[in-house]
Amino acid sequence: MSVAVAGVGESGPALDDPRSIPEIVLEAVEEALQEARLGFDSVDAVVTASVDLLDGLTASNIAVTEVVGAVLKPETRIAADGLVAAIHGSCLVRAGAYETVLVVAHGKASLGPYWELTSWALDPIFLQPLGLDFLACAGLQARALAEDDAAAEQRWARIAAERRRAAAAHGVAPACTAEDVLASPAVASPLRRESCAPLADGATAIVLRAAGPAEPGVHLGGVGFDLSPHALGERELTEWDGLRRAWARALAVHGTRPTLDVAEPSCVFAYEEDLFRHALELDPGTEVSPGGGLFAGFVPVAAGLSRLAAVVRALRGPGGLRAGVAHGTWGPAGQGQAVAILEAA
Amino acid sequence: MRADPGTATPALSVVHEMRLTWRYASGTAMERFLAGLAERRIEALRCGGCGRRYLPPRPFCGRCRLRLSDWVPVRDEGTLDAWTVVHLPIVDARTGEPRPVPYGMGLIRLDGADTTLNHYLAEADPDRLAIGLRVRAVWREELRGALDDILHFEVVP
Amino acid sequence: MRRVAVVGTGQTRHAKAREDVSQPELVREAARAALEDAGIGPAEIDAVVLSNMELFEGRALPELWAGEGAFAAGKPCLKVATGGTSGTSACIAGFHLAASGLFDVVLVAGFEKHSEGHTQTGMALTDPFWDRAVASGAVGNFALSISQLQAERGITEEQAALVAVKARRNAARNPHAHLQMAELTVDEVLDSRMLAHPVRMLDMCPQSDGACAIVVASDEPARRLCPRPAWVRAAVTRHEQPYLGDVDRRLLTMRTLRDAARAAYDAAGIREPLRELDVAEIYEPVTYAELAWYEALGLCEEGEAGRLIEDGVTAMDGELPVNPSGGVLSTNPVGASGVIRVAEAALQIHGRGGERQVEGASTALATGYGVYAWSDVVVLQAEAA
Amino acid sequence: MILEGSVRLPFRYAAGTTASTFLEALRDEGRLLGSRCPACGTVLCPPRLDCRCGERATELVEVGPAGTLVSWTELPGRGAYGLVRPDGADTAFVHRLLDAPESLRGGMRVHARFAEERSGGIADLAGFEVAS
Repeated sequence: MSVAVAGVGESGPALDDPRSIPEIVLEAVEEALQEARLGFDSVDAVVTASVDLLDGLTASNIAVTEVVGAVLKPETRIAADGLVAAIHGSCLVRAGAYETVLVVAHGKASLGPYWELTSWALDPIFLQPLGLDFLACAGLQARALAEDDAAAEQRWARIAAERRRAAAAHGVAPACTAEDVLASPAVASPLRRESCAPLADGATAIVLRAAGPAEPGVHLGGVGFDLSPHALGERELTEWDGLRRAWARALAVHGTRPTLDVAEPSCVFAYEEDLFRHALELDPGTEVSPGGGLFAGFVPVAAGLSRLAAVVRALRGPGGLRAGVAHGTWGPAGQGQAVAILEAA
Repeated sequence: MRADPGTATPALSVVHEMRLTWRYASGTAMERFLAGLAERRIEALRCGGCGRRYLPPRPFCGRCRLRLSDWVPVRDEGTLDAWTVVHLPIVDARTGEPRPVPYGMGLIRLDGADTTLNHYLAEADPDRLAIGLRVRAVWREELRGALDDILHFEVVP
Repeated sequence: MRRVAVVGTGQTRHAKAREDVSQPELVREAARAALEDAGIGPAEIDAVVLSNMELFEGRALPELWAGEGAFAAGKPCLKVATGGTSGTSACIAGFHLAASGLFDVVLVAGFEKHSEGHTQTGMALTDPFWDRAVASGAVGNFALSISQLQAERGITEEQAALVAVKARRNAARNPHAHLQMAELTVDEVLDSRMLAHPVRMLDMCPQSDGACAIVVASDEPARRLCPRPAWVRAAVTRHEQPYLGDVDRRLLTMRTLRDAARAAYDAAGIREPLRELDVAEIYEPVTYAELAWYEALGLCEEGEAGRLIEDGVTAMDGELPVNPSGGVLSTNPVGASGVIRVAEAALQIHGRGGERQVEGASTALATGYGVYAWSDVVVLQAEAA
Repeated sequence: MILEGSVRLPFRYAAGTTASTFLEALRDEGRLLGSRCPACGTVLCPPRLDCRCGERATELVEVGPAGTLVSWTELPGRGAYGLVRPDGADTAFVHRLLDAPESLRGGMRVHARFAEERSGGIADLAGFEVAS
């Protein structure tokens, strides 16, 4: 038995979307169901992803229960990156518990001071009192990489500029050059303003269905996720070890190592692409973030699920692509990692 | 030197005060509802499927899984559907202050709505409260377009 | 769903404040106990599911810091949170992970440290346009619904007090329980402080610091690890509309619990729950709720719940002992409370209940409840399907 | 419409016995402690009750006050942070760096500076400065 992605829907990414969370989510859900040619009644279970403190709401899935069609149905609410919700959704199907599962993630960076809020995710005894947040942690990780690699900052600037150029048409930020990136102010040295993906609002929904292995469409194959130790000092900072472990699990589940035509990493910072390529031992032939990835707009929590949607669209496109990989991450300096292989059948 | 949990040494703790502000979007349905309150007008959204008239108005009926757009007027008078008299007050997250006790609370089914509104009651004597009592809104003098434009509900004599 | 079973359980000492341990250390205490009970080491865990209500402790993504307590470092870990059902939903998520074929052994751990937050913080961030200006709080919400239960079912304060007495006396035989009151009387309950009419202090659950963990295993490892696995025969979740005033969010009707129970009994082949269940661990945050749940769970006809408690049907020596552990009324670390329900139900089937063991229990019910909006129902059995 | 909604909520986090012992040594004696795991020998700083390998790491040993800078970053208006591995410890931890960022580079030797007034928190260690 296999798990097919029957539909994807997306709202955003948008800068400062004036709509409420249910309004944004409903748009994504309706699009995903429409694409899957399914009504709400065909959905057996729902998996949602949201984080209370980012939404400023207790049990923030309450806000979306109606618009995801979960009333009087099973809903699992995962507080992590949306790709983990998709992986959990695929487990519901693999377990034989449900045939059709809707997975929905939303994020609204315009709601609150995102980076400040992330300080509330850090160890309150040893890290939070120092005023640290995920941005500072990313700076420490990037510096550790740049310390042994004189060309790193130039390379990251080129990556950021390339992603921004690809995203300019549909993203929330204009294109810029590598020189612009290097000239932009440091936000957490060596990270510069323009080498970071712009924060945005949005939602992504996908429909997963039990399918025969040869059934035409895009299938969600091997999946893996992982949580590293919390303290940066207890990790190999210049690696995404957690992604390496998650990827090994995904390959084990998948059975074979597919030739990847496209990769959609959740890179909020240009330097993370180095870590991503390294952890997956990515072939140079794999196209990375053809649409600019998160540089079109980084929607917290929904980011990983939006990457999955991007891979599905690429595999369905006219290019005849066969396989791709979607990636999600959450926590300081990539503490949480998730990865999923998608294949066109 | 050893450290074991449960030993007599009092453990230390770290204090953090959360002072955060979020910019919440109302959505168009709630925006219209709140604008109505500023003019002492209450409106509900009616579902074309089940016919339920929803308060608060929302974009979507979770039961019928249909979008909502049919506005219906609701009176500021209704029936007490449930009640209590609170002695342990909730702390208002906006101010950090508790409300003076005791105070009455009710679920009020306003005439013209099918869901109930939770709100304060002017009456705080348990012996004078009962399900089925008729109650009406007591409005603030200067309306601001928020749910506390209604100060509380009083029992209709 | 493929076969999965609970093969080990562990919990902390629950108390008003566990200042001797940090959050990860508290979780570790329960996780270690669960692994010891299952007879496995951390290396044998394939995935971890965590349950915790973020805003009770003011943490975003609490698994990042506290997950290491559950041996999650270097493993797949996800966090589930839906109010009171967080723990049961995390267990159900763990069942699904183990049934997916991707993971053989899954550790589910729930925790809460209420002492680290403000009493009402968890409830403070409700809908800013609707509830926040006129919030009634957890106790107030229960009290409102209870006024309907009293009016329509004739439930009395004395009947509710009997639930409080049963819970705290049972808790006295549970070494982990927070409130242990072996001598509690109905009069003491009725004399306790009024919180929100008619709910008194001793009608309500406490706020506890504590953690609980279970080890879930798929078919083969379950048989290998446990002489008497608690097989999952049904695991059902139902969610509701979002607002307190929405139609079926009432103790009286509690549509989600009724629906979930019916679906669970169907899956487990149970026709007469009162007769066929040997023990139940239900999520009763307030005495009156337990009486309402008797009806919603089909243990009695409508209007008969008061008689059930008066006749001792749900007492330790009754036909269906309900909450031998002392229930949520005696121990309530919210993120753990649902895990405790499943753990206690499994413990009964494992036959490791000590002084609170129901002799020969082979079919056990566990439920989760959250703000009238969410219900979970789990049926565990000594026999695999 | 957009509504600005604020909260003011207090939280108090228990450090637990192990971290408290570390913080007390920091406050009362100006010393840095780590915990040594009896099974795998790893010395963790700050100390933790439970080692990564699953064993209890209850033996406390003194580490630092000198150490090695592993990485660092500077945030505008917020100063510099460094990841420092104290001598005698196998792990590094993040704290403030007290020197100008221009002078910093990975691998350099740094030294703990303790706060003049100490109250039992991680800020009792004022940060690290470049060793002279």
